[in-house]
Amino acid sequence: MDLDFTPWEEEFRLRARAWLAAHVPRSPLPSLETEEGFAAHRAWEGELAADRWSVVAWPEEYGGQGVDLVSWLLFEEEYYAAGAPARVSQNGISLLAPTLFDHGTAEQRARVLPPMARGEVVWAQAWSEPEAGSDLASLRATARPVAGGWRLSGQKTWSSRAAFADRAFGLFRSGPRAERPHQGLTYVMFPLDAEGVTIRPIGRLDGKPAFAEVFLDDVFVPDEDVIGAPGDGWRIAMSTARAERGLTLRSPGRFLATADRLVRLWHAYGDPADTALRDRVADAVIGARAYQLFTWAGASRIRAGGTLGAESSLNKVFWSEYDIAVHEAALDLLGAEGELTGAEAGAAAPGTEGQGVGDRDAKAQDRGDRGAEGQGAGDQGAKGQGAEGQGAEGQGAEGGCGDPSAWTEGYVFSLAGPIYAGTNEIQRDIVAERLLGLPRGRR
Amino acid sequence: MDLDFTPWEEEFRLRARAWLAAHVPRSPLPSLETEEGFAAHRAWEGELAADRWSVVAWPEEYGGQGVDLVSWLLFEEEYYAAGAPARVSQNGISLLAPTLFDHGTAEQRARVLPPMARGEVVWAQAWSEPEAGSDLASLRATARPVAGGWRLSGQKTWSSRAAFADRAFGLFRSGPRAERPHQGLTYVMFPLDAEGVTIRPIGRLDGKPAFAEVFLDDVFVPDEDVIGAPGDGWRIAMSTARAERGLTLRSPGRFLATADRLVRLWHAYGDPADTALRDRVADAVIGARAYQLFTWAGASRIRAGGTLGAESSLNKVFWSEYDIAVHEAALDLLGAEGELTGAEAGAAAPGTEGQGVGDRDAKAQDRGDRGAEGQGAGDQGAKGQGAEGQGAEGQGAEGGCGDPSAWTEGYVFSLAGPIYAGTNEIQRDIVAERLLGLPRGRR
Amino acid sequence: MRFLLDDERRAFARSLDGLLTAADTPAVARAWAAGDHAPGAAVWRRLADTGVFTLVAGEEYEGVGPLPVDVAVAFVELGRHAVPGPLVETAAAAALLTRLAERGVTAPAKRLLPSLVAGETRATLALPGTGPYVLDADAASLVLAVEAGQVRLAPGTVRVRASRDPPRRLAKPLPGGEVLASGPAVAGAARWALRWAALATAAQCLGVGAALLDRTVAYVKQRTQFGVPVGSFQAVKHRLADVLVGLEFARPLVFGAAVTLHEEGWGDVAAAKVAAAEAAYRSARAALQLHGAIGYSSAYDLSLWLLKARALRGAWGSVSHWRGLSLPPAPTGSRRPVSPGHPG
Amino acid sequence: MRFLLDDERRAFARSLDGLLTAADTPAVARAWAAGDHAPGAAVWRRLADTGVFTLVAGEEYEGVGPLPVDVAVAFVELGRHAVPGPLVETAAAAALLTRLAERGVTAPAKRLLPSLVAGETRATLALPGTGPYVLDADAASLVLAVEAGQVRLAPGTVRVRASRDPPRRLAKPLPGGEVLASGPAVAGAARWALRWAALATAAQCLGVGAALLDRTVAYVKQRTQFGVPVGSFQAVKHRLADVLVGLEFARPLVFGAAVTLHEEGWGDVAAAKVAAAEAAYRSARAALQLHGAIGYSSAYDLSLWLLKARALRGAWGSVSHWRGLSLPPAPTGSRRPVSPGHPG
Repeated sequence: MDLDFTPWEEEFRLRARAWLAAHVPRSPLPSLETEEGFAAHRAWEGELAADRWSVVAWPEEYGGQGVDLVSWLLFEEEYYAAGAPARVSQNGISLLAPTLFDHGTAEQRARVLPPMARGEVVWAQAWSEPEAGSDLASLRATARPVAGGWRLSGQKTWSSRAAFADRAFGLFRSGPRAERPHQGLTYVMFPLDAEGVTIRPIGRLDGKPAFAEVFLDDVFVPDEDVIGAPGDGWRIAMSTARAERGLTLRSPGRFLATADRLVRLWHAYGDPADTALRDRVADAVIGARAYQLFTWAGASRIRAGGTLGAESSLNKVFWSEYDIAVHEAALDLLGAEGELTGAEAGAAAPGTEGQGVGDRDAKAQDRGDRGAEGQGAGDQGAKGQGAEGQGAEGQGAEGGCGDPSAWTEGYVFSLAGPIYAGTNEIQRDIVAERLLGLPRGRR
Repeated sequence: MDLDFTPWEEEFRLRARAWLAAHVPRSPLPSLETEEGFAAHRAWEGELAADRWSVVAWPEEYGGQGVDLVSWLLFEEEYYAAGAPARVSQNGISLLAPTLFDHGTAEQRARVLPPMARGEVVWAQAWSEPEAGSDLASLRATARPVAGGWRLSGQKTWSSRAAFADRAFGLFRSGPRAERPHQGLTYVMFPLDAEGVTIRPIGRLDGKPAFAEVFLDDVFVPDEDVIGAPGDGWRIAMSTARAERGLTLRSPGRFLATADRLVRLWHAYGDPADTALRDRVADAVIGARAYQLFTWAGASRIRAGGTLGAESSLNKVFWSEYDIAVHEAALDLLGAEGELTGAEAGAAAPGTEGQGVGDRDAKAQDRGDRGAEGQGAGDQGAKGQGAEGQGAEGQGAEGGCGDPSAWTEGYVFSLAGPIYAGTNEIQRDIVAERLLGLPRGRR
Repeated sequence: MRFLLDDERRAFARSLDGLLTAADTPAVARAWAAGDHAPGAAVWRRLADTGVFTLVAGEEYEGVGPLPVDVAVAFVELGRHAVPGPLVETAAAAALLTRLAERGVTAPAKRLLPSLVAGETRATLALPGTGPYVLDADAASLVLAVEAGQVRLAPGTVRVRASRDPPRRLAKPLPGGEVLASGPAVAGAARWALRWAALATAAQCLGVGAALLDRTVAYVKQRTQFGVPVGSFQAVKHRLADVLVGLEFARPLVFGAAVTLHEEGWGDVAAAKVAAAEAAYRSARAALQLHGAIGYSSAYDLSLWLLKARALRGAWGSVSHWRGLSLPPAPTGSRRPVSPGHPG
Repeated sequence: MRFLLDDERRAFARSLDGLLTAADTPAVARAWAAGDHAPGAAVWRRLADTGVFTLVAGEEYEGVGPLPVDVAVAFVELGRHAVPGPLVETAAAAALLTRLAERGVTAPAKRLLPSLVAGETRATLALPGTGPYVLDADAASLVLAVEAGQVRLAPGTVRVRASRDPPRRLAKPLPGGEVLASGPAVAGAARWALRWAALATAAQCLGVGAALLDRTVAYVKQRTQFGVPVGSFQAVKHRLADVLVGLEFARPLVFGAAVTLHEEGWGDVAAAKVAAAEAAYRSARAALQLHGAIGYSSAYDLSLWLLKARALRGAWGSVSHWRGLSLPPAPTGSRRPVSPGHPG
């Protein structure tokens, strides 16, 4: 039992670190949830891809470096530690690509993966429907067989990235509801700019259009964009990469970086005597380390030929609650500043002077306002974090740990954690039934 | 809306305070869970009764002062503030007596209540059976009709006080299980010294025999000891004094006194800079005040002719979790001392000198050991608290807030709170279904 | 002892509830967030008609106060309807001016209180020790800053900044401006204003928490998953039961603090602030989780209460700050140097 | 990187599990609590045969150590079976003597270590900063007290006192006695001993928590109420799921701390201590609640683990103390005078 990495792995880590140090933008990119920001993040994917850093764990033929899970985790630690931008291609890379590796054809992989790796085609996920959140068996949108392909109709919702993405993937009902209600679903990739597709953005809690509703009215999709056998979509979606999904949905690098920022915030602004807050900062450090080591243990098991299965539900419950607790601690540490978005309020206020003029407390102002001032007025300070994105907080050397807007945005984002990718209620049911062997009950 | 008491109420409070100041034993009584301690607590009931303080809210004819709920609550505040002994008659006074007032005959009241008020007859409750904890519908012990009365057979368990009490009350199946499974139960009072009764004490978590198993083998009970109509026992048990039960099962005086002791402990030993603990002490103070005011609101509603109903489930969840949290805070505040029972270990230790000799740290010793030393060796320092008792912690002027044994015993006792008198799981179901109107489901 | 709202106060609450329901306060809050204060001003006028702004000041200044219980009743409803604007601040400003007058500094009260009481003026203020920002200065005609033993009429604020709760805007008062009061009366008046601010905020939290619970209960009753109402799952039921426990035990603290507001000591008002803030926040967390994705959408009105619960939790000082105030002070000489559990 | 127990360690765990199951450790713990140490001594001898006591000291003293991962493996099993006695203390004493020897003070190690390593001597000890008591002095032939730069062989203890966890007995070492070591090596050796004590206690907590969970899962599967297994209620399932989350994320911290025990800094061992202690205690609270009254009975073996989880939570320093140690130290000059949220 050890935590030692091979010389090659150590060298890989240092190569990643060096590349990131040279390439990560010095100022945060504009928000991923704006057209401009989406384009900037897409360009960043291209920059990553140019040196084969966008999908390091993929085979070289698709643009990767062919490294294994352990090296990917090391890359992720470096990526977040460097404060690099959010990954606009996350949906495609972490959800669609593993499915193609397991169930796609060679033709599909060759056609879909390279442009995904370069950020040329950005993918949205389209799992949910208005009446089907946790309960995928009640999906209603349909795929109707026609000559040479399928016609899609119905409504998807909470489709992350769909406001600006190129294509999407999801499940469609292609047959009657069978005895087992998950049967009769087909896994389809479809264009978001085709005739019959209407996109209506949905603002998340802070108003940013991180999701969209997608209306499909007889949208044609050729047979080549169906993954696996028609009617087999649910099994394909569920089985894909289960072995690694629990370890890769949220990499520990993200939380290690967040905990590190919190520790710096604590050391910079915390009252050393305030043990109530200190204990929460400590829990952030402890939790990030636990998550890292839990992941190393899982990766070791996979390396040794094992699988994870229902343990990814433990993982989901842990990181989603952890993420909220860390951000709550940061907001409490920031005090009154922990309410700010970093933006100016929209309307000019009567009796209000211009920026910074006459500020009686320049020092406090400097601390509190750094984020907003560094990023200009308006909404630009927002770091892109789609509800299923894995983006870093854009907290490089200049962002600093004390920028309240990054913490308040991270807080809003963290609140989605226990809801998506299977609510924590469902995850706890799974833990109890599959790991503890408790009887199913009717819940 | 006010919190002002009438001159009569204020005077009543002062009378109670004066009487208690003059009568509360200066040293804690021996543990209620020993024969000697049981006798001492019984004598204390007699002392209370002699001046009509044992059951102030009962009519004068049964030994009370005929005061209303508000005055009773004032009495309770004074009782706990004075650090008076646990009430060995609690089961009778708070569970059986209200039933007799609502459903008993005049003859039963006249026969049963006065000796209960004087502590001459001490009652145990006998609700639970091995297979029937929360689920009273599955009770199995039977009452078989015979000439002039009934024959009881079966087993009761978790019968608090039964190790030393005189009589007990409970529900017995007197008819077949009807469509509604709670039907066919009869409410019976029975002797614990009769032929066919076997008592087997059960040690609670700390080993004290606070409960017993009661085995009944064809025990005769005359008709006069059945309360209400045969077969109607469940309704009687459930309906009794529901209006007040939520307010009287645990009086706020108990928690106000505990919070006050914790504050004194904090002021005496806490590190003012330790905000983590300070916040928990504050929550103890806030919670006790909340419970007090919640109770005053309930009492006001009852005075105005209202009822409480399912709100007593809110109450149960609140005080039982509060009680544990307060004791956990105290144990954490006490540090290493928070593990001690106050007793010497049973066996003499090789290489161990006698009491206090050569103690290099007399000051710390004095603080930590005060409880044990003040109370002599052995188990005597234990304050009697049956699992359903409402006893004060015996923390009068001398007990002091810093006696670890009282806190560790209180902690053990508090752990039973979320379990008995309807588990908190059941209570939350009730809150959700009856107060929030959520659908029943299968749980 | 009658620790129950009387019929008159219940009727007052009902009338506010009716008025605010009719006013479509979610739309008002969204307009306010977008910088359009006109609908909010209209609500403000209707509130003035009910006498909400008369409850703090006494008769000398056209008020009917001090009536802290009525203030608590009103702010529960204002929270329940997510009404935007410097409502707490206007009440606290009235308390500040009133107490200054009671301590002999009458000029500011004479000049400013009547229009506050009439609902014609919106005020905002910053008090010592509870953070540098004033709320909604862009919608207030009176910006009071209390510091260094002075009450100032601030000449404006440093730029106005957005809160995560969109209808709230925060700004630091500019230095300078007219000194309205100074001297020994100021500190006591500031404390008196803070008591009212904390009480009103606690009541507002209670209303926010109750609205979140009500909406969530309604939602989980009608939303089905796996063929049954979400509200029939025991985990959902228990979480909402715990929310109700929190709110129902915060409620008596809020009204208890109102009853004892005039007494010495911070205990009751601090307890109310802590318990109501925590209960509302717990309600918000449960509401979001049990709504699922729809609750996370800014277009859905739930978001108005969700974000407000977080913002109010820290308004007028953190919960930890108020926990500290909730403790009775140490008797002198009682403290020993170390905990008994640590090596002495 | 292979952060998995290898087959040999798994076999070691299994053999300990088998040995301790056969030894009927609940009965052993009850006897120990009653002052009868004979059955415990027998278990101790069998443990010695498996090499448990050889894992800390190195070959110079008949040991095979330092093998912190193996110690963690062993103490998980010792906790799982609620084995009584100064096991952690004996391991920590071995670490203390070993490190003294490594720093040049070899006499105490030469004299005392071989019999510790052979399992012939039970030791107990008190270290600076973690409370005044030693565990089970009445069952130990070696009472070490480390304080004021000295390691003393205490001549005994002040009277032995009962813990709420009945097999544990606490006593303060008497002053005086032979000074085994003094000088600069002592402080470092005490820190080294404390690392091992914390690691072993964390592992023990993990075992205690796992045993509580296992027993509770088994109980709620067979216990029925309202006609169904208690374990089919969603509230029960979710509570136990949360217990499992706690334990499964504490586990890698415990083994991670073992892997890095020799490195600088307290972070990993502190994280392990905090997480394992909290997870075990949460497991205990759930176990008691879900067993109901039967769990509250001292005759039922569950009580042995329940009370131990609480006692171990505070052993060798409070969780708050260890939380403080888990934080990386502040870089010099990084601290600003006030929080950004407070008026500067």
